[in-house]
Amino acid sequence: MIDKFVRSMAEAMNGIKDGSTVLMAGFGEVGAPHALLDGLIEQGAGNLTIVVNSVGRVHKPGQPVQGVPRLIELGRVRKVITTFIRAGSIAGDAVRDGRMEAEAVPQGTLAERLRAAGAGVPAFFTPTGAGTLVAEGKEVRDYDGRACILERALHGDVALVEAWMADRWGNLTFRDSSRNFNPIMAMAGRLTIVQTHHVCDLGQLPANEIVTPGIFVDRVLHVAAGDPKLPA
Amino acid sequence: MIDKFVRSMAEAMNGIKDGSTVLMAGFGEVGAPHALLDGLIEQGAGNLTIVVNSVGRVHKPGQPVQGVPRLIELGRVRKVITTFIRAGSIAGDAVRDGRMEAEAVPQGTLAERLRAAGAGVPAFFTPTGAGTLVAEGKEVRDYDGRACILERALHGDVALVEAWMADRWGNLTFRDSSRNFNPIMAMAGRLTIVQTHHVCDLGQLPANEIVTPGIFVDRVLHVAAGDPKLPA
Amino acid sequence: MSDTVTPLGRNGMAARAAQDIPEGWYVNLGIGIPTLIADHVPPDREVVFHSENGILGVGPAPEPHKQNPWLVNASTQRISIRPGGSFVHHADSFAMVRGGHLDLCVLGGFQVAENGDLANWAQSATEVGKQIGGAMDLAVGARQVWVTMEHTTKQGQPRLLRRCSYPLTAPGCVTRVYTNLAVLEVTPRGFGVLDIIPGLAFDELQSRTEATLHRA
Amino acid sequence: MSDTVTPLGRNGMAARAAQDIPEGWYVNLGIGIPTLIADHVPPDREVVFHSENGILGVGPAPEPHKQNPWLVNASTQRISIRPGGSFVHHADSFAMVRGGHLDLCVLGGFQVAENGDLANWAQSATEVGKQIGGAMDLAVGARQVWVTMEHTTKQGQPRLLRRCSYPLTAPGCVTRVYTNLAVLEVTPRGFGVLDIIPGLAFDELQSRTEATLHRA
Repeated sequence: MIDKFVRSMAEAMNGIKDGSTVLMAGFGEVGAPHALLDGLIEQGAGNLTIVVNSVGRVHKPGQPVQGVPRLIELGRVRKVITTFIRAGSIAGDAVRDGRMEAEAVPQGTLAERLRAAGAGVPAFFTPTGAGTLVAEGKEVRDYDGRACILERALHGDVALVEAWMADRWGNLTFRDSSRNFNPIMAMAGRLTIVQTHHVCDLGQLPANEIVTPGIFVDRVLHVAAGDPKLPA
Repeated sequence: MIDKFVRSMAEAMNGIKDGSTVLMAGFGEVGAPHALLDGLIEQGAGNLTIVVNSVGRVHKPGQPVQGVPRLIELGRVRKVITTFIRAGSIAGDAVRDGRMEAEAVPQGTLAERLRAAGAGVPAFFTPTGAGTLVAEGKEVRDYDGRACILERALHGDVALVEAWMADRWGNLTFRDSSRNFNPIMAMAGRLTIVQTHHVCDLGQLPANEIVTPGIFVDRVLHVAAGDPKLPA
Repeated sequence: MSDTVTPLGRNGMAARAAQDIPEGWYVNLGIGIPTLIADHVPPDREVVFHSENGILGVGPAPEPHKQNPWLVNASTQRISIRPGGSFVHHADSFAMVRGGHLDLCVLGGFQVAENGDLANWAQSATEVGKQIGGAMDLAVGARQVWVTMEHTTKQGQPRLLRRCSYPLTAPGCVTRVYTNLAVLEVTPRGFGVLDIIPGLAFDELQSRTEATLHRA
Repeated sequence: MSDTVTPLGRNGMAARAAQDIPEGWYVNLGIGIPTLIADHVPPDREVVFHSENGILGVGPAPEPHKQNPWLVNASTQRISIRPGGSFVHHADSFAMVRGGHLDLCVLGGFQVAENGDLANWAQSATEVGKQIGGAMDLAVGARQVWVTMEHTTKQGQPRLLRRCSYPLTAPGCVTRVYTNLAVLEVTPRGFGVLDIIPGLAFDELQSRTEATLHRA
């Protein structure tokens, strides 16, 4: 019987190696697999490359440092690939002080690179970023009279994903705007680990409503995480 | 008020020009917008390039010739782009006799080229077809030790699509395996025309279950077409 | 500026831009002033708002007791979704943007040049802060790109320039600019002034602009 | 061939291949003999079958009164879908194939060469018929590519060759071949014989094969 559910966070995190590229889904707090990221912090892998939409928030004194900023603070992140990094944030300070690399990418290019990894497209041309700093070092070619740059697929050794419902085959649905990066990071991860709010029997999710088919999922952990919080 | 419903086939077909590239969805009989194709036959545009998964069926004497083979028989098709063409079929005979061009493409490359057109990717690399006749005349480049060929986006001037349900914004759902090429051809068409089995009020289709958002749709015609037939 | 002239506020700029959005358009609104535009489109004019994080059919901010923590816009503000709205994932969301399906995006700006170049994500190539988000995709992908911004910086430096000095978001993408003083379109011969706030003379507008203006 | 030797039939080949598919694999079955494989996987062994037209979790052919005209496989035969099955569009379906997510595809073949080259879509470069379908994508994308076919043509010509003479589906893709006489794996030194039908000697198998065989 196929059963992708794991019983513990340790089992979910098992085998993640130093030097891994980790895809971290979510947009702000919504759809972000915070429990899995806490698990990764606990698990101990370092020298990581983290792919995440934003490391933009500036930390407010007195508040606990969590999530990707916490991983950065612990010195476990070699590089972030992100669309939004702000000076004065924990990530920004790490970059300023030379403790971490940052690759800033357009959000649509980030999404397309992830989808390309999942879909077996090693590289593609796009007009986004042509004629800007993003184009530096990239091949440029005109299509339909428009400059385009060549972008590479972005694979994850690990993808951390948050679902609303999941079954034992790893089929997933997402609640409202929490879908965001989750389905494409699930596709792009060589080891895709899911935290799900709810567990379904096989067959309970209608075939027409499954958003991420189980073929893209390796491990599922049941975490009743509650509603996303408002940004602090 | 946004209302993409048209009241007649003539209105649905209005403005389709000679020389157009027409995307025809469906896989076998399932999800194929037969009524719209009949409308196109009636409308009269010629010198067409038809993009369709298969023109493989060999016509049985005594049976009416319909669909793309009928359009070919009428001399209205300059070229087909397809994954499956068979010697002895109406399409095959037209190619043999030099009355029509055929471009044979791998099915996944066809799907990806359509999706690329819809997603603003002008060209992409793929290992599919490398080292085969499909690679002829195409740029080859190695990625991860594997030969890949450069494929171009495939836009339609017109896309013909079949939906199960539609609302006045052009939001669509599909029944079971009739989804196939419909969503990606809707994205790739500059003028996307839909025949739908059922009409919904706006808001009746749950936001999480809409497969093709209305932004990809221009015109919708209500056609209660009945179940797909078994192949003759 | 003459004492009698009142530059538009943030909502004034948003309202002025909203006025020009026709029914039926698919529109993405950037962070800041652009986000305010939705509230100024009359409810009986159907405009479909897109949000990068996978929403088509964004509705107004809900009342506090109706907030849905699972539903935020690209500024991570809690919003609502209209009947007919839909959710997609990030790649499909940007397929709408990059595939040329949006009629319009409205972005904030640091600088706009008379050739349509936009700079809105960083003030120098070397600074740590790189706030690209979806702006590069939107600037390249939408059929029309409008920018809303103050006509000058707080220090009175012009933002409508011959050439941008900040790193570009995209070259030659801007079609129209809505400032607190004027509405300008980008034409092959530079900025054309479409509208100007009451009481402000063309020459006064020019004096606050580096690029040469012409009457549209 | 000795009189006592009975080559496998179509279902025999399908059953032999089915025997080697482990639980939990994601598998695409091509048109023809491969399609028969699903019926030979024991019901208690969960294998998830993929169909190019956007189905994951293909189930057996339904009884006549339960047929669903909206549900066909890649051979356009009416099928069923298992609990846990899902529908996607064609690009997402081939993302599963091309993105390397399938553990296995089983294809029909005209010819297989000892270097793993497969020819299964046309007999010459110039003929009108070009029946590519999804085979090129599957041959390149799946982690394992198995081919089921008769060991020789009806005229007795070998199909297991040093080099294919027909146009290729993909170079170097085949990992294993199931024929009516044997099971062979493709190795760096050519075809290794894994299994041979009872009563057929290695040399007899070699005599029906152009490529040099070795014992695996």
